[in-house]
Amino acid sequence: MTIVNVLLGVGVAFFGFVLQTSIAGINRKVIARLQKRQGPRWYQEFLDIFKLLSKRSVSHGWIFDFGVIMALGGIIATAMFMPLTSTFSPFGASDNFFIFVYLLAVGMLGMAMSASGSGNPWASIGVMRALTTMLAYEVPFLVVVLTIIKLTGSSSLSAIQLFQQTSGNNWFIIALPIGGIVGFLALMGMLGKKPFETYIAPGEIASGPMVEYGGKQLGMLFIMHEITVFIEVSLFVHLFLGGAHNILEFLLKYFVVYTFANLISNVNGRFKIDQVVKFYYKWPLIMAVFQAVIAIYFGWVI
Amino acid sequence: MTNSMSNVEFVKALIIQHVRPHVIDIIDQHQIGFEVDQNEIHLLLLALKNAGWIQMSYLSAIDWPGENKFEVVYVLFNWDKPVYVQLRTKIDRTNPVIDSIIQIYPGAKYYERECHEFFGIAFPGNPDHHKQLILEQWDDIPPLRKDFDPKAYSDRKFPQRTYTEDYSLSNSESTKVEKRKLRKQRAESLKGGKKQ
Amino acid sequence: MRQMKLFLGPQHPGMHGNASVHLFVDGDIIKRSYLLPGMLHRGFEKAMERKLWVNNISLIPRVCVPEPDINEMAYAQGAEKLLKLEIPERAHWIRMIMLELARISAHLMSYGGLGGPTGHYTLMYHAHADRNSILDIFEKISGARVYHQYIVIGGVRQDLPKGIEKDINAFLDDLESRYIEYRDLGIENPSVIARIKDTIMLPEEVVWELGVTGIGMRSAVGKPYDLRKVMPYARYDQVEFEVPTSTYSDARSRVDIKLKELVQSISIIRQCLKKMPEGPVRVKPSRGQSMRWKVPKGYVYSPVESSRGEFGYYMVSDGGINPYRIGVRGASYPQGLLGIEKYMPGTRIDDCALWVDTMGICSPEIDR
Amino acid sequence: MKSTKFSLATKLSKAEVDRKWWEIGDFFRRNSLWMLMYCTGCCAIELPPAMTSAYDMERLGMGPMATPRQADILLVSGYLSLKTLRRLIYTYEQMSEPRYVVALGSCPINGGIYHDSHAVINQLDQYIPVDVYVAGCMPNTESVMNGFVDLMGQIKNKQANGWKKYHENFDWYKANQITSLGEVDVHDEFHE
Repeated sequence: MTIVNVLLGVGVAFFGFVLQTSIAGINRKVIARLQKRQGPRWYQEFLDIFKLLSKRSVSHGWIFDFGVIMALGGIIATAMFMPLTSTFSPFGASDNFFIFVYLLAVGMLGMAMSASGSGNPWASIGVMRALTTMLAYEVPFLVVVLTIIKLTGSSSLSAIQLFQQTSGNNWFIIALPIGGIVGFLALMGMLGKKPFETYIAPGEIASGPMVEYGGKQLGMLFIMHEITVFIEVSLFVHLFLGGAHNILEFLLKYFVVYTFANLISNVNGRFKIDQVVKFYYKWPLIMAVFQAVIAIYFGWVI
Repeated sequence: MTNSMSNVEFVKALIIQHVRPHVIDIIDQHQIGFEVDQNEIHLLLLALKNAGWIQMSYLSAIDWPGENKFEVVYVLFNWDKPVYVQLRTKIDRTNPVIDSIIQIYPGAKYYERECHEFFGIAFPGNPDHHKQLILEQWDDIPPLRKDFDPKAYSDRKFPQRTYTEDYSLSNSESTKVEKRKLRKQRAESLKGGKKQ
Repeated sequence: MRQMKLFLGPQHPGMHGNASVHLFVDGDIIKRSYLLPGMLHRGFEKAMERKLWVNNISLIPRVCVPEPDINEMAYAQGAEKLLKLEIPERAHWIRMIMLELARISAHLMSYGGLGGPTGHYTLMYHAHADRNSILDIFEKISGARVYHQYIVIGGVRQDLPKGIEKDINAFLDDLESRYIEYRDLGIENPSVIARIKDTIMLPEEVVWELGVTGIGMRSAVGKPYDLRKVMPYARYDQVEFEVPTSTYSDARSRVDIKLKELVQSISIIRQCLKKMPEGPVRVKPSRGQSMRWKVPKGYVYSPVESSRGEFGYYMVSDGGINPYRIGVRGASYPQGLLGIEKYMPGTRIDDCALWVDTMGICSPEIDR
Repeated sequence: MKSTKFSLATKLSKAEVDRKWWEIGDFFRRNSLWMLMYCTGCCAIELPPAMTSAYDMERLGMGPMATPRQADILLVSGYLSLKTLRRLIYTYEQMSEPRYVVALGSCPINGGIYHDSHAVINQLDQYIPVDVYVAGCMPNTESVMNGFVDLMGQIKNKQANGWKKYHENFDWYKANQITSLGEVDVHDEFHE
C-alpha cells in the first residue's frame, strides 16, 4: 500500500462522485420526460451540491457535525477500494467484497448517529427505518453474493469480474437468473428507490434523517449519497454484469443499471416499512436460497 | 312532486305531534324550518333522529342584539326522505347556555366548540366546549357577535401599509400624463430581473 | 409506555393545505391524534355580513380553494331561494357544466394528491397536467383560472364563449382516452395497492356517527346518497348519470369511486352540451339597483354536492342590503375534526397523510 | 517588460476575495433555488401547475423541499392569519442563510380582500423582510414564475438581502411581531 495507491483511491472516489452526479442529473432529465416535462439542466445536481456548500449552516452539537464528517469519510474510504475495470483496482487485490459491506456500514452509522444527534423525532424515525431497511435487503443479497463467491472461489471483485469474462462463463445475471433478480431488488433497496424508499419519504416523515440538515452538512450528505450510489451500482455491475474490460464499457453498464432502477422507481409508489421487511424476507430470500441450493448442490449454472 | 311535498308534510305532522312550534316556514319541497322553545330541542332532535333524520348537517347561531337573543340553529337531513329540517331556538344573549346535543348527534362536538368560540354560547355536556379551536390567543369579544367590529380590531392590531405617493387620476386633467409617467417610473424601479 | 409527539404540518409535504395534525405515536402506531385547524381562518362569515349581497360574489369562491365553483353555486342558489327568483333555463345548464368541470378538476387534484403520500410522483405530474388544461378552459369561459366568480345570483355572469364546446369536448375525449392509463398508474399499481388496500377503514356506523357525506358515505353505505340524485338542483334531474357506490370503504374503494365519478362527470358534461337550450343567461336587477339589491327576510339552507360531500350555506336575511348571517358548512368538517380525533388512532404514521387525502379533507373550509 | 495579458492580478484584499467568493456562491444559489412548500393560503393552488408538467419549475433548477432547514426560499402563498404568522416566523428563523422570501398575492402586500378581517394581517414586511412580491388575486402561474425569475435577477444584482435586513433590524421586526401577535412563541394548548 503506497502513496500511489492512496492517490488512485481518492481519484476513484472523486471520479465516482463526478460520474454519479452527472448521471443523476441526466436521469433527472430522463424522468422528467417520463413525467411530460422538460426537466432541469444535466449539471443541476452539481449546482445543488455547490449551492448547499455555499450556504451558512446551523449546528446541533458536535455529534451532529462529527457524524456527517464520519459518514463522508467512511464512504470515501469505501470508494477508494472500488475497482473500475477488471484490470484497474486502486489497491490491487484488496478489493474484497466484504470490505465494501463493512465499510459501507461505517458511513451509514455515521449518518444515523448524526441524524439522531439532531434531536428531531422525524430524524429518529427515519434513521430507524433506514437501518431496518438495511437489515431487510442485506440478507437476500448476501445469500446471492455468497453463492457467487462459492462459484468463483474468490471474494475479490476483480477476480469475480475476470471469472465472468473468461470464455465459457456467462455473466452472473445470466448464469444465475433468479439470483440476478434478487440482486437487482436488493440494489433498489440499497439505492433507496421507490417501492423501498421508506426512510426518506417526504410525504410521510418529512425526508426522514435529512430533516434537520441544511447548508454545508446537507451538501456533504449529498456528496456522500452520490458516492454511496456509485459504490452500490458499481458493485452490481461487477458482481452480476461481468464487470468491464475498459472504462467505456463500465460507464455504459453503469448508466443502464442506474437508469433502469430509476425508471422502475418512478412508476411505483412506496411501501410501508413493515411491508418492505416482509417483502425482502419473503420472496427474495426464498429465491436467493433456492438459487444457492440449485447452483451449489446441483451445479445447475447456465 | 306530490311525493316530495308529502315528505315535508310528514315532518310537519311529526313536529306538531310533539310540540307547538312558534313559526313554521316551508321553504320548498326539500326544506322546512321550525322555531321552537329551548327546552323542546332535545325532544325534537331525538324524535327526528328516530324518524330517520340521522345526519346533522349544520349547527350554528345567529346573533340578534336588538332582541337580546341568540338564535341557535340545527339543520338535519334524512337521505331517504330528502328533507332538510331547520330547528331554531332563541336563547338569552346575556347568559347564553344551551345543553349539548352530543349524546344524540356525536358529530356535533366540534360545531358546538366552534359556536362557543365565535359566539360565546356555552354548551354544558360537551366536555371540550370551552377550549379554543380556531382562534389562538384571542383577546376580544367573540368575533361573530354583531357588536364586534373587525375593521377596528384590524386597525388596532395590524400595521397598515401607508402609501407615500398618490396615484389616483381623479385630479385635474393636466397632471394625468405626468402621474402616469411617474407611476411607470416607479414600476420600472421596482422591477427586478435581468433588464438592469 | 412512552409516547412521542409529532407535528404533521402545518409545514409538511404530506399535508394538503395549511393545517396541522398532531400525533402521539408509540413506535410507528398512532395512539392519539387531533387536527389543529385555524391556520386559514379569515373571518369569512363576519366579512360577508359586512358586504353587500352582490359584493359577496367575489368573496365566496375563496372559501374552498381546490373547488371554488360549489361555493358560488351554493350562495347563488340560496339567495335565489330567498329572492324567489327563477333563473333562465340556459343558465342552469351552464352552471352544471361549470360544476362538473370543477368536480373533475378537484377529483384529478385529489387523485394526483395520492401521489404525494405514496411517493408516486409520476401520477401527480400527470394528473396535474390534465388539471391544468381544465384551468385553461375555465380561463376561456370566465377569464380567471381559479376564482371564476362566474355563477352569480340570477344566473351566470356571461354566456359561454363561442367554440368552447370544441375545447371542452377535446379535453373530455383526451381525458377519457387516458382513463385506463390513470387506473394502471394509480390504483391498479401493486405498490400503490399495498398502501391503500384494507387500510384507513370507514365503516357504516362511523359514517352515521360522524355525519360524513359524499364519497366517504357512499363508499361505506352502498346507496346512491348523492344530493344531485336525492334532491336534484339545477337540472340534474334531466341528465342521466349513475352514482357509484360500494359497501366496503377502505382507501382504495374511495379512490376507485372518485375515478368512477370522474367518468360520470364526463358524461354529464357531454349531455349538457347537447341538451343546452339557447337563450338569456342572467336575470339582472333593474339598472342601478344591484348595489341596493334587497333580499327578503328569511332563513335558508342551501346545500350542494361537492367533490367531498355535502357543502352548504346557511343564509339569513333581515331584509336589508347586507346578508344578516351566512354560515358555511364545510364538507370536510366531520371527518376532518372528529374523524381524526376518534378514528385515526390505531393507524400508522404512513397512513396519516393518506387519511387526509382520501377522506377529502380541505382545510380552508374547516377554518373559513 | 512583463506581459499584461497573463500577469497575475495584484494581491487582492480580503474583502475583495470574499466578494469574489460570494459572487461565485450567488451563481450557484440563483441557479438552484429550493423553495419551502408552506401553503399558507389560497395562492398555493397555483403552485402545483407551476411545479408540475405545465410550467415545470425544475427547468430553472427550482424544486420543493420538505423542511425549512433545506430550503432557500420561503414562499408565502397568500394571506396570513395570526396563527399562521406565528408558525411562519418560526419557520423563517429555522431556515439556513442566505434565505429569501417570496410573497404571492395581494394579501401580504396590503391585506387584499381581507383588509378588514380580524384574523388576517395587512402587511407582511412589517414582520419579516420580503424580497419579491407577486401581486394579483390570485396571481397567474406565469406571474408566479416571473416572480422567481425576478428573484434570480435580484440575487445576481445583490439586491436580495432581506435576510441581512432581518439581522440589522431584528429589534424592530421583533417589536412589530409582538405588537400584533402578543407572544410569538406560544405553547400549543389546544386539547391539552
